[in-house]
Formats: sequence, structure tokens, C-alpha cells
Amino acid sequence: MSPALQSYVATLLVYLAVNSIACWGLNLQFGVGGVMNFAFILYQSIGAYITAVLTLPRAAPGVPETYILGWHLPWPLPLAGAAVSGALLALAVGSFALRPRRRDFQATVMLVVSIIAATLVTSEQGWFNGGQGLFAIPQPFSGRLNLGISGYDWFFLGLVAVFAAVVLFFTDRLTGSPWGRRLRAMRDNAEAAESLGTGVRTESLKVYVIGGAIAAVSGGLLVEFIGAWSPAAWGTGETFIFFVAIIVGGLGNNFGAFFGALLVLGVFLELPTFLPTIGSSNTEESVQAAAIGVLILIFLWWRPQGVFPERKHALSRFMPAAAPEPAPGPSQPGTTLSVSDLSRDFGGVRAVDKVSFELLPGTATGLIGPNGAGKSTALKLIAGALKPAAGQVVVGAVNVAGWAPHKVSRLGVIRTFQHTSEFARLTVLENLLAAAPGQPGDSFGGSLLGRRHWRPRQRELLAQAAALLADFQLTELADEYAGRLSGGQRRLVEIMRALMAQPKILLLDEPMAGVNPTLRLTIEEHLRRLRDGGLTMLMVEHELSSVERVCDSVIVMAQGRVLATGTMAELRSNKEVVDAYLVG
Amino acid sequence: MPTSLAEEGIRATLTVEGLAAGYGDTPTITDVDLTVHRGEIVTVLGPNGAGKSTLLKAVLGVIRPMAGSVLLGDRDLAALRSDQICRLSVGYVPQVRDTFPRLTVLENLEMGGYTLPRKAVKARVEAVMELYPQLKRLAARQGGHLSGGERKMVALARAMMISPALLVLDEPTAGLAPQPAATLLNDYIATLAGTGVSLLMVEQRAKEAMSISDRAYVMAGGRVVLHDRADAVLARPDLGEVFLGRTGPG
Amino acid sequence: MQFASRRRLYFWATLVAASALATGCSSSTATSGGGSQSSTSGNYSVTAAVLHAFTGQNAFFGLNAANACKAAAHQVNAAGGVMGHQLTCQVFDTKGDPADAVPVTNRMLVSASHLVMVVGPDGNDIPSVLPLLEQAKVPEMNTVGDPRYDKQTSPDFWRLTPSDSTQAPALAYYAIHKGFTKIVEVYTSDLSAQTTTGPFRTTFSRLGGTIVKSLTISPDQASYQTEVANALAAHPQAIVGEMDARTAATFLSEMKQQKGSLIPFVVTQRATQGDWAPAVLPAIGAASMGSDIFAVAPALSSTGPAIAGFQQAMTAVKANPFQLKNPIVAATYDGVIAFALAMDAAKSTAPSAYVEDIAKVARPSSGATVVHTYAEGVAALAAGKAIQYVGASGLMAFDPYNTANRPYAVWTFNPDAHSWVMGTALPPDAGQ
Amino acid sequence: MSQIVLSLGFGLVTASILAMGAVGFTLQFGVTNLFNLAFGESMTVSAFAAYIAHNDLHSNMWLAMAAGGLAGMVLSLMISRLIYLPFLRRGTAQFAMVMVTVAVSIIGKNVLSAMSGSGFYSYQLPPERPVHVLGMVFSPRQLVIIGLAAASLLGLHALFRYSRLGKAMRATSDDAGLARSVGIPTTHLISAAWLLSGLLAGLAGVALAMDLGTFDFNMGGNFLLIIVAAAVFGSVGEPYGAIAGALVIGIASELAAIVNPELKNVVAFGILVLVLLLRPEGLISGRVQMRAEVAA
Repeated sequence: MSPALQSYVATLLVYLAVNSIACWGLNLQFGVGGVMNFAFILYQSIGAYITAVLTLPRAAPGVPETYILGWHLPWPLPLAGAAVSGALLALAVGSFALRPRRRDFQATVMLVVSIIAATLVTSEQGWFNGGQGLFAIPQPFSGRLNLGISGYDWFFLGLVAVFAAVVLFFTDRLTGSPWGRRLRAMRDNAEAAESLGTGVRTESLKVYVIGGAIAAVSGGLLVEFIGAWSPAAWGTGETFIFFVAIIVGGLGNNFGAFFGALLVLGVFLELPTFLPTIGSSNTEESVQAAAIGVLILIFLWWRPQGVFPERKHALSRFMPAAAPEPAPGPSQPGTTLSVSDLSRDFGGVRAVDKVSFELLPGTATGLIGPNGAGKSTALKLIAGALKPAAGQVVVGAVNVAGWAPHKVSRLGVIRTFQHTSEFARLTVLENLLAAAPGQPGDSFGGSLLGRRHWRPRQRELLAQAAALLADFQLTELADEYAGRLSGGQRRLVEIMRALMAQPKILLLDEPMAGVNPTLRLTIEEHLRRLRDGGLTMLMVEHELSSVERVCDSVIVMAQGRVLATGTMAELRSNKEVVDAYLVG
Repeated sequence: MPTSLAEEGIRATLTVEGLAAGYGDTPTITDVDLTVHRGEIVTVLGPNGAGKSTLLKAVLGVIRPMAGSVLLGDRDLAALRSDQICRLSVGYVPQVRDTFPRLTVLENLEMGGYTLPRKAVKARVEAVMELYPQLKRLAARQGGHLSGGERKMVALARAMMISPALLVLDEPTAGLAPQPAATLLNDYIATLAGTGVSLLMVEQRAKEAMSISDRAYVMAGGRVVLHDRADAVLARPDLGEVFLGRTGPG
Repeated sequence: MQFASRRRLYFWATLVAASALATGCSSSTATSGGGSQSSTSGNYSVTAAVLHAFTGQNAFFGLNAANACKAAAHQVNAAGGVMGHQLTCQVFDTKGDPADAVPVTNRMLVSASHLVMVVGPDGNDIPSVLPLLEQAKVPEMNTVGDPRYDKQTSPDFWRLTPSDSTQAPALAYYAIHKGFTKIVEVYTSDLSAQTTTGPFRTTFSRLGGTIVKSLTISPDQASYQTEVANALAAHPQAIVGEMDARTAATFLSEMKQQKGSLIPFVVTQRATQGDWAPAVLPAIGAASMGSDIFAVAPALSSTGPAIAGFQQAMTAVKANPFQLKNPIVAATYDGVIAFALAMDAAKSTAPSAYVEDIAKVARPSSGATVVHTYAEGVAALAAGKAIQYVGASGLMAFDPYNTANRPYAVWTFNPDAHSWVMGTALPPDAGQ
Repeated sequence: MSQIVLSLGFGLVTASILAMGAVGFTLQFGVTNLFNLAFGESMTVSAFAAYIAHNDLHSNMWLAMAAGGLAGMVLSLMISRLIYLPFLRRGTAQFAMVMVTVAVSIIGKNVLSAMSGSGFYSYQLPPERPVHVLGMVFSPRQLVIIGLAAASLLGLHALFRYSRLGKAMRATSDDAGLARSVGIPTTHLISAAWLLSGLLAGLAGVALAMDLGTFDFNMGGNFLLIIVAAAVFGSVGEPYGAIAGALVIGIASELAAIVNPELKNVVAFGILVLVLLLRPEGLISGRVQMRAEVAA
């Protein structure tokens, strides 16, 4: 190879590595965490700018160039600065852009932020020299190495490869850890994740910040290689190229993201320039760009999961094979739940009207009543999914009325959903593991410490999960995606998931709906055992035979109020209750 | 006025035979037979989860039957969408989401007459308003800002816009206080039968519903477990058990 | 699983086939400089790479430069080529993005056979591209205005038009000269506008003018009504500044609508770029375009064999008519010819050998034969004489930092001919 | 003071154009729950259609605008039927739908660029004598644009308030299942909403091209974001909110130009960010309809 060819090859590989790093960052945010970062290019750019101004010496007087800092730091400090700046910017932007619940709203806000930033950087000449940008940024060690024309490019490729390897290692660790599982669960169903103790906004912000830092590092490396950076290098549209890359490559799969970077940035954007010219240069470029659009449509239609779909985390092989331990009881005894004067109205209608009751540990209470009586609403009010208009919800000694659902659930108040709410792209086993609290790897820091740090605890949990699966006769489906199960099976997954969450107070919203009679008995058996183990349980259920078999006492609600309380037998002879059902 | 089957004088307005339906691949209801004759009020009773709503949805074309037939007169409804079924003179009052929340009461009624010729709508609105005089006062209110009873009345009036041959009501009194529920059943629904419309109603308030019904079907576990004249059904001593914990009558 | 892996196989197969196709085609990208193809067999042709944005907002840079290069190659080839080698122009699109430009440049260095010179890049790309060219020791010619290059020392950097730091004084000089002592300054907040405003202010007030209002406007807005009203409220005699094509079209049409007519607009050479007149002319009408817009741009020889040769060559390569009278296009054309003459003078096409001669062939010196076309230059060199090439863009004397500081002229637009016409030439040191 | 009044007038012109666009954008969101980022391309196509009608076929400018509106309708219906609906029926996820619209936008923009070249187009309208109204200055054409915007928004209001079609569209947007049960053919109504949104895109596109003086293939894409901003500002799916958003953003950016024209965008978008900070779902927090119902 001639030196020029070597340079070219090395350059392409450097770009591939840099873009892969960026794609891994975006994949972490969007593919794993579900955060639709339409400001992505902004983070690459802030990294590039900060690296530049930390590398450059202070702007010399008389030279028509102005920029902040100019600290002239030795390598690799500028890159560290870039990572910090990317993280800080993401923290600032994410703290408000992640406020709307709808992800496309979040995306719009980020797009807007990206445009505001581009306008400001272009017009504020004092920051990064405005529209002209920065140039003559020295390459790391370039003065001290004598490697010849292409030699330096290979050297730099080596540097970038090290960074890429570190980022890959790092993102793989995060994705594969219990924390990564929590993020994927949040991506699949934010509401359910919240009910299991995930602070959706906080976790989204974390993954946004980490992705921002990674993007910034990619920008820093790029600017160190090319030696110049200006607003022309980061048009808002470039964000979409990264999105195309990870969607085509495969969301949630780091190899897919790498492949997407190769395909879209490497092959697709480089390859057309080798094609023979057709028409004017402008027409040709337009046709190529339009072809990218068609490529996106084709992929979204025929292969929405990408070339390399998200890897299935098949964990069943780690489950203990024989002699499952007895099903888990709650690790601590239950807690008293007392509700007083709980009220909530919707558009003038009192859905829940001054409801009061107290549930003791070791008891199971049924909550029944005709449709529209306010049972599910009451459950949601207790769990924090709805904010009560008045009243108290005391868990142990803490009034949690008005708390966010994930905070309530961290006190051990675990709720199941009336409509199934499985994490569709997690396996059944992962659904169970995602709910278990107290995992050492279930935090950013913990996930970084690696498998050895969190595997012992995961083994315990796997054993628990194995026992549950065996009980519910779902062992065969442990590695199946929860989204592929039938309605009844999904219901079971949800119940098992709630049991894995070590509840102290379990709130069940129609757990028997869509479950066949045999399995109902299994569920009932479990619930009874949990109750006997000291758990506090409240169950909304239409299947009154199940209520009778599981619950010690039953609360009847009608029109938002508590109508009566007693055992099922007592209620059956209570005229008022029968009338509530028969008359209303 | 569309030619309604009622006017054609076909005896059985609705005939359901061997119907199975549900969500996904498992049927929620199986082997349901049911008829509604002209001018008759037929009520389907049963505890929650018995499959009553599923039955109605299958009749109305919201979900496709898995087996069996649904005949309106001699017309098979099984392959039709709900807007097409409406055009065959079937009115529907859903249990929840029964009015267009951001349309006014007047507009709700007009939408009820969507399938009527344009010119006929105004006269028909007036006629329906005469039927339910309280609606005049509410005409300009938005559907979402009504009380439960008012909303149900609007939904009923809206369904009456097309002078349906068959009117399907899904738990019309659910969520209503006893007084408005009684008014709704006795003053509004009961009187409809006299106008020649056939009614198929799902209801939880068995006693009151029976008092205005001609016949009743009791469903449990996705099947019809009891079928008789309304007064006979109400007289069954074991009715309470059907609702509160047993899966079938003794 | 079987199914998935088979699909994957298809995918890779397609990919491999596509890349094979691409490599197969890559040899056929060179476009000829047009004109006579009299290369003797066994003799290779040399390449001038046009490295510019051909897409996006700055695509007109590339289109101008490509035609200038082709026209120059046409002239060179008509006169027998460079030392017998045909000169061909090959296009490389930087997309106007300094990051995208780097791999493109590297590819250019690999794929252009016998690369002897680079035409371009433009202001956006040059910061990232120049180091690569220096490293590869390939000389380039550009028309960027960035004053950061005023004292640059690379032997491979050749700026064919003056720096913005001399354009701004010329702008100020002309405004004062025209009697506009009370002006409003308007710039769009983009790249080259920012480099002009500082030097302009200094010179303009030194010459006794008053800037009654200074506006920096953001490009691509739906309306500039308030900005226009603001400018007009100061009752200036003229507007001075720089705007990109789109912004100028909207700004000026709104001014015309508010005031009923335009006040004179003294604008930088940006106006003479290819996209400006087509955008602005229909927006403000021919009459205003002809009488109220004054562009201060490098001067062009108005007559003589140089301009005739230039225009004839441009016509031969089917250039857009406005390019025939465009000072930037002419300067680029002259640059390619000067580089070719330098090769002849150095008797080598090796860049490292001929860079020294680029300044020499264009430098005014006593005893040098003034030549106006490539053919004349080759003949004079063959006769053993020193030459001074004075081409279509006039005198091109490079300063010690390889910038050709040229005199400016005032250009006005002739709507009938649909082109800019050079008017009063400004003194060479206008405003300095 | 007089300058503020003057700028208010200028802002009104921009706001009129924005309002047509934002209402068109929000309308199809309200009925289909789709965040259509290819909306800008409908505007550009319409501007070109009007160009052909006016400059090549020598029709009257206002007729040409009608032609632009028609083009917008046809395009909008075609895109929805051929691309969006099939994807929606498949149950494509929300984020993926946004990418679908991005892809359509990329294709549209580049096909336009290939067809139109990189040149600029202009309707070449003759200059007019400005009109002074209450201290504001307008050209007669701008008055017509303001009038047109007002008329089309009032027309829309009338359509929604008084016509059967409009009410049925609102009914569909409220509750598509219930709408079907009263005999409303919801798929046709959704098509009608696309047509209407296309019409507004078309009118806004032509008006914008007139106001800009010149336009090119990039026009719609350049202004899409400010239109989306206006729509998001007033809660997407709420036409009256979109009008409010257009007025606020149009006028605020002109007022900002008095102080610092460089930061026009920053001010306009800054307001948006502020609104979203205080009310994450926009000014009028609308309820969000399930897209599945529409697709069914």
C-alpha cells in the first residue's frame, strides 16, 4: 500500500471507530433506555469544542480568533474534559427535556435545543469562534512522534481503537447488568417499571447523561484527528444519520450499532462517491440521499428490529436445575396499610369518596363491587399511580399519599395491573429478575463492577425465579420474550414479577382475569402462602370464588364508597350487598 | 327514514346462534344462543366477567365472531364492520365512553343521525328532544362535562336518532346512583319498547332490569346458564348465588 | 435460527457484491477537461482535483470551481497540455462539512492519478483539509476570505482572491467615495460575514463615516420586517454588509415593500457568487437589482486576449453564462493556468518542484514577458524568457503569505445581460 | 412604542402563515396521532405547484395558491395512504413512526432537489404600495395572506362547529370506536383530515414562498421546526392552541428582532422550552388518543 492509500484506509477506520463510539452512546440512550435523543449531534459537538479549547493555547492577541478557556492541557485531559462537558450538558438539557412523558415530545424538545445551541454557537463568536469555528488544533503527541505520513494515522487509529474498546466494554457491562435490565424494562413499559421502583425520569436522565458523555468523547476524538471544528460539521440533520445507523444495525445491540456505523456512515456515505456520475453532481447527491430515506423505510417495514436484533438474554441455563427451593415468602413480614378518607374525582364525578380501611400483616383482603365502583382507582391511589384529592395512605408509619409510584413501591407496596403490563422485549425470566430489589449490579456504579460483583445475588434470585416458574408451570418459557406469550401467561408473569419484588403490601388488580381455572388454583395457593408468611394483601377481583378462597375479609365498594366489610359468607347474607350487585 | 327491519315486520329482529367470540385466540364466550323479537326488551344478566360485554361486541361487529352466526332479520352481521351494522338500523349505547366528550350534546345527537339524510337530521333531533325534554337545557354542554345520568341519557337519545330496529345497551345504569338509574330504566328505556324498537340490554341491576324486561338470559363463565321470562328469572331463589360466588344455578 | 442466519448471509452477500461493483466503477470517475483529447498513447494525464462542497448550501462554490477548472484545462490541453500531459479535472464533494471533508480528501489523495493540484476547498473545509494537503505536499488554490490565513506560511496554500481583511477596507472606501457617510451595517451571522465586520468598522470610521446602526441577523428566517424597519428608521444613505442569497432575497424584498424602493446596498463579493443574483433578482425586480446593488469584488480584466480566452474556454465547457463574467470564477481559472505554467517553468509536474514557481510566473518583474493565455506562456517559456501571467482576473501578485492581493472594483448587475458588470476600479490600496 | 406596534404588525404576517401550517400539522396529529416531520415537504411541493401555475401557466397568483393547496391535499393523502397507514396498521411503534416520517421527509426533500436543482424560484410578483393600518405597515398581498389565514381558520372553525363532515371528524378524533358505532366511516374521515391538513400545508407553503420572495427545495424543511414549535406550544392536536402558539412565536420573534435580530430563533424556541418546562404537555393539555383505534 502506498502511504496515501494507507492514510485513506486508516482514516476510514478512525471514522468507523469514532462513529461506532457515537452509535454505542446513542444505542445506550435509545436502544437500551428508550430516550429519543434528537439532540445527539449536539453532544458530539460539545465534546469536540471542549477538547479543542482545552488543547489549544490561549488565543493569541491580534489573531482574529476568539474562544473560551485555551488551557493547553496535555493529552488525554482534554478528552476527560469533553466527557465531563457532555455529561453536564446532558444533565442540564435532560432535566427539562425529559419532563414530558411522551417520548416524541421529549424528542421535539431536544431537537429544538439542538437548533438553539447551533444558533448560539454560530452567533456567539467569543465561545468557539462563531461560524468559522476552531482550527489548527494540535493532534495528540504529533510533535513528539516521527511516524511519517501514514504512520501517525495508524498510531491514532490505535488510540481510537483503545477508546472504542473501552467504550464497548463499558456499554456492554452496563447493558448486560441488572441495571441494564432495569433500563430495558423501563424502555418497554415505563409505567410498570415505575410500579416496581424505577424512577423513570431519574433513570432516563442517568442514561442520557452517560450517552452524552460517550458522544462527547467521540466528538473529542474526531476533532483531535481532523484538527478543526465548526458549525458546518454538526448540522441538525446529522443526528438522524446516527439514528438510521442504529435502527438499521439493530436497536439494543452493540454489534448492530457497530454494523450500522459501518453500513450507513462507512459504506453508504462513502460508496456512492465511487459510483459513476449521473446527471449533475447535485442530482446525483440528491438521489443518493433519497435512497437513504428509502433504505430507512425498507428496514422499518421488513426488518424493524434491524440487521442484528437485540440479543436475547437467555438466562435459564443459569437456573439451578433440580430441587427448586420452596417458593419465596416475603423476606420481611408485611406492613400495616391504613387508608383514611381517601378521595379522588374525575371531571366532577367522585370516583373514590372518603374510603377508609386498615389492612394488617398476614391478612388478605378482597375488594369487590360492581363495575365503576372505584376499586381500581382506589388501588391506583394507594400505589401512587394517581394522586389523591384528599385523604391519607399510611404504610407502616409513613403517609405516602401523593408520593410518586416508584417511591411508594420502594416501601414494598407492589401493584399489579388490570391490563397486562409485561416488559415485552425481556424474557420471562428477565421480567422476574427486573423486579427484584437489592441487586448489587442494579445501579450505574454496581453495573460497572462487573459480573463477579452481582452474580452471587443473581444466582439467589435465579433460584427463586426457578421455583416460581416451576410452580406456575412456565419453566419451559423462561427464555421466551414476554411479549410473545398468551394473555393468560402474561398475567402469570406479572404476578410472578410482583412476587419477586419482595412485597410487604401486595395490591392485585384482577389477577385472575383471563387465567384458566387450574392456574387460578395455583395462584390462589401462592397468595395464601404469602398471606400466611405475613404479607399484607389487597385484591380487586371479579372472580368471587377466588376471593372467597384467598381473602379473610372482603371490602365491598359501590359508587366510590365502602359499602360493607366482612367475610364472603357474611356479605352473601347481607341484603345491602346483594342489592349492590343486583340493584346497584 | 331508512327502511327498518321493524317496519318490514320480520318477527325475530336478532337471532344469535352458537356464537363463540373472544380476544386473542381463546374464546371468552362459547355456544351462545339468543333471540330478540320485535318490540321486546331482552336483558342479559350475569356476574362480572361472565362474557356479557363480549357478546355485545360480537353482535355489534367490534370483534369478529369465531363461530356461530349473528342474524339481523335474515342478514348475517358476522362479516360487517360496526359502521356498516349501524347503517342496518342498529343503535348502541356503550357502557363507558358513551358520548363524544368534546362534542356538545346537540352535536352528539347529530352524530347519532350521521347515517340519516342531511335534511332529516334536524327534524329528528327535535323529535328526540321531545322524547327527552331535559336535553334541551343541556344542548350546548360538552359531552365530557355531563353527569353520569345525563351522559347516559344523551347516549340513549343519540342511539335513538336513527329510530333503530334494534337498540343495544351495555349496562346503562353502571355507575349511576339508584335514583337516576331507576329513572333511566323506568322512564326512558321501558317506554322505548312501546315505539316498536327491540332492545338487547346487559344489566347488573337485576331486579330493576327484570321489572321492565320481557325475557332474560343469565350468563356465567362465558355461557348462557339460564333463559326464561323476566319475572321467572327474578323469582329464582338462587339468583344471588349466581352473582356472588357460584358458577351456575343449582 | 436457521432462518435468521440465512438472511444474514444474503445481507453480507449483497454487501460484498455492492462493494465489488463500487471498486469496479471507481476507475471511471475522472471527467475530462473537455476540448482536444490529443494525448499521445503511453503518455499519462495529470489531475487537478476540485475539492469543494457540491451539495448543501454552498454547492455553488463547487459548481463555480469545477467549471473554472474545466475551462482552464480546456485551454491548457488545447495548447498541448502540461509538458505533453493532458490536464483533467476531477470532482470531490466535501459536502461543506469539515468532518466529512477529511476522508474525502484522503480518498482524493489515493484515487486521483497524477494529482498535481487541488482547486479548493472553501472556507468551511479548509481548516481540516489544509493539514492533509500540506502533509501530502499537494498545492491548493482557494478563494477563502478567512483573515486567519493572512500570515500563513504553508508553501501549499495559495489564495487567489484577497482576504476579507482587505475586502472590508475596500467596502468602506467605496461607501465613503460614493458619498455614503451615514450607513447601516447588516451582516448575516454566518462564517464570512463575521470576518468582515471588524475591519470594516475600523476603516469606515477612520475615513469619517458614521455607522448609525449595526445589525447582525440570523439567516433563514421567515421575515426580516422588523430588522428592515429598524434599519430604515435610522435613515441611512446606504446599507453596507453581507448576506447570503436567501437572506438577501427576503431582506431586500421586504425593504422594497416597506419603503417602496431600495436604498443603495453596498455588498461584499458574496453577491457575485453564483446563487446570489438568481435568488435576489426575482425577489426585488430587475430595476432595483440594476440600480441599487453595488458589489465590491475583485477586479477583472475587461478586455484583451485574456478575457477572450477565458470566455471562449468557459463557453466550450458549457459553463453557466453568469460564470463568464464572474471574478471568482475568473480568478480560479487563472489559478489553474498559473499552476500549469509554473509546472512548465519548473519543467516538472511534481508539486514539490513547481510550488516555488507559482509566485514567479504571476509576479510583475522587469524583463518578464507579460502573457495573457496559457499558449503564450508556454511559447515564451520555451523561448527561455521569464514570464508574468496576467489572466482574466488581471494582475495576480502573491504576497509573501501566498495571498494574491488584487485591486477591487465595483460591480453592478445588468439585468438585460443577466450578469454582473464591472464598473469603477478602486485603487489597489483602497481603504488601507 | 411605534416600533413595537410596527413589529406587532410584521409578527401578524408571520403568525398568519405559521398558524395555517401549525393548524394543519396539529390537525392530522389530532386525528391520527402521528408526529409528521415530513409536513414541511408538503409545503415545499405546494410552493412549487403554485410556481408552475403562476410562472409557467401564467395563472393569477391567488389561483396559483389554490393550485398549491390542491397539490398539498393530493400529496398529503397519497403519503398517508401509501406509507403511513400501512405502517400504522402494522402496529409500528411510536418512535419508529417518527423515523418513518423522517425518511419520507428525506426522500421528499431530495426528490425535490433533484427535480428543481439547487436554484431559487420566485413568483416575481410586482411591487405594491404599502398600506398603513393602525400604525402597522402591510403590503396588500400581506393583508390578503392575513385575511386568507383568518378566513381559512374561521372556515375551519365553521367546518368543525357547523358542518356534518367537521363534526364527524371531531367525533372520530374524540373516540373512533364510538364514531364507528354511530355509522361514521372513520377511515374516510381520517382521509378527510389528511386532505384538510394538506390543504393548510399548501396554503401555508405558498404564502411562505410569497413572503420570502424566493424559495428553494429546502424551504419547508427550514420552517418545519418553527411550525412544530407552534403546534407543541399549544399542545399538539389542539387547533386553537396551535393558533395561539403561532401568534406567540410569530410576534415574539419579531419583537425579539428589535432588541437582537441575531437571536430571533433563540427567543422563539426559548419560549417553547419554557412552556414545556412549565406545562410538559403543552399549553392546553389535551388527552392523547390511542393510535391503535385509528389503525384498526
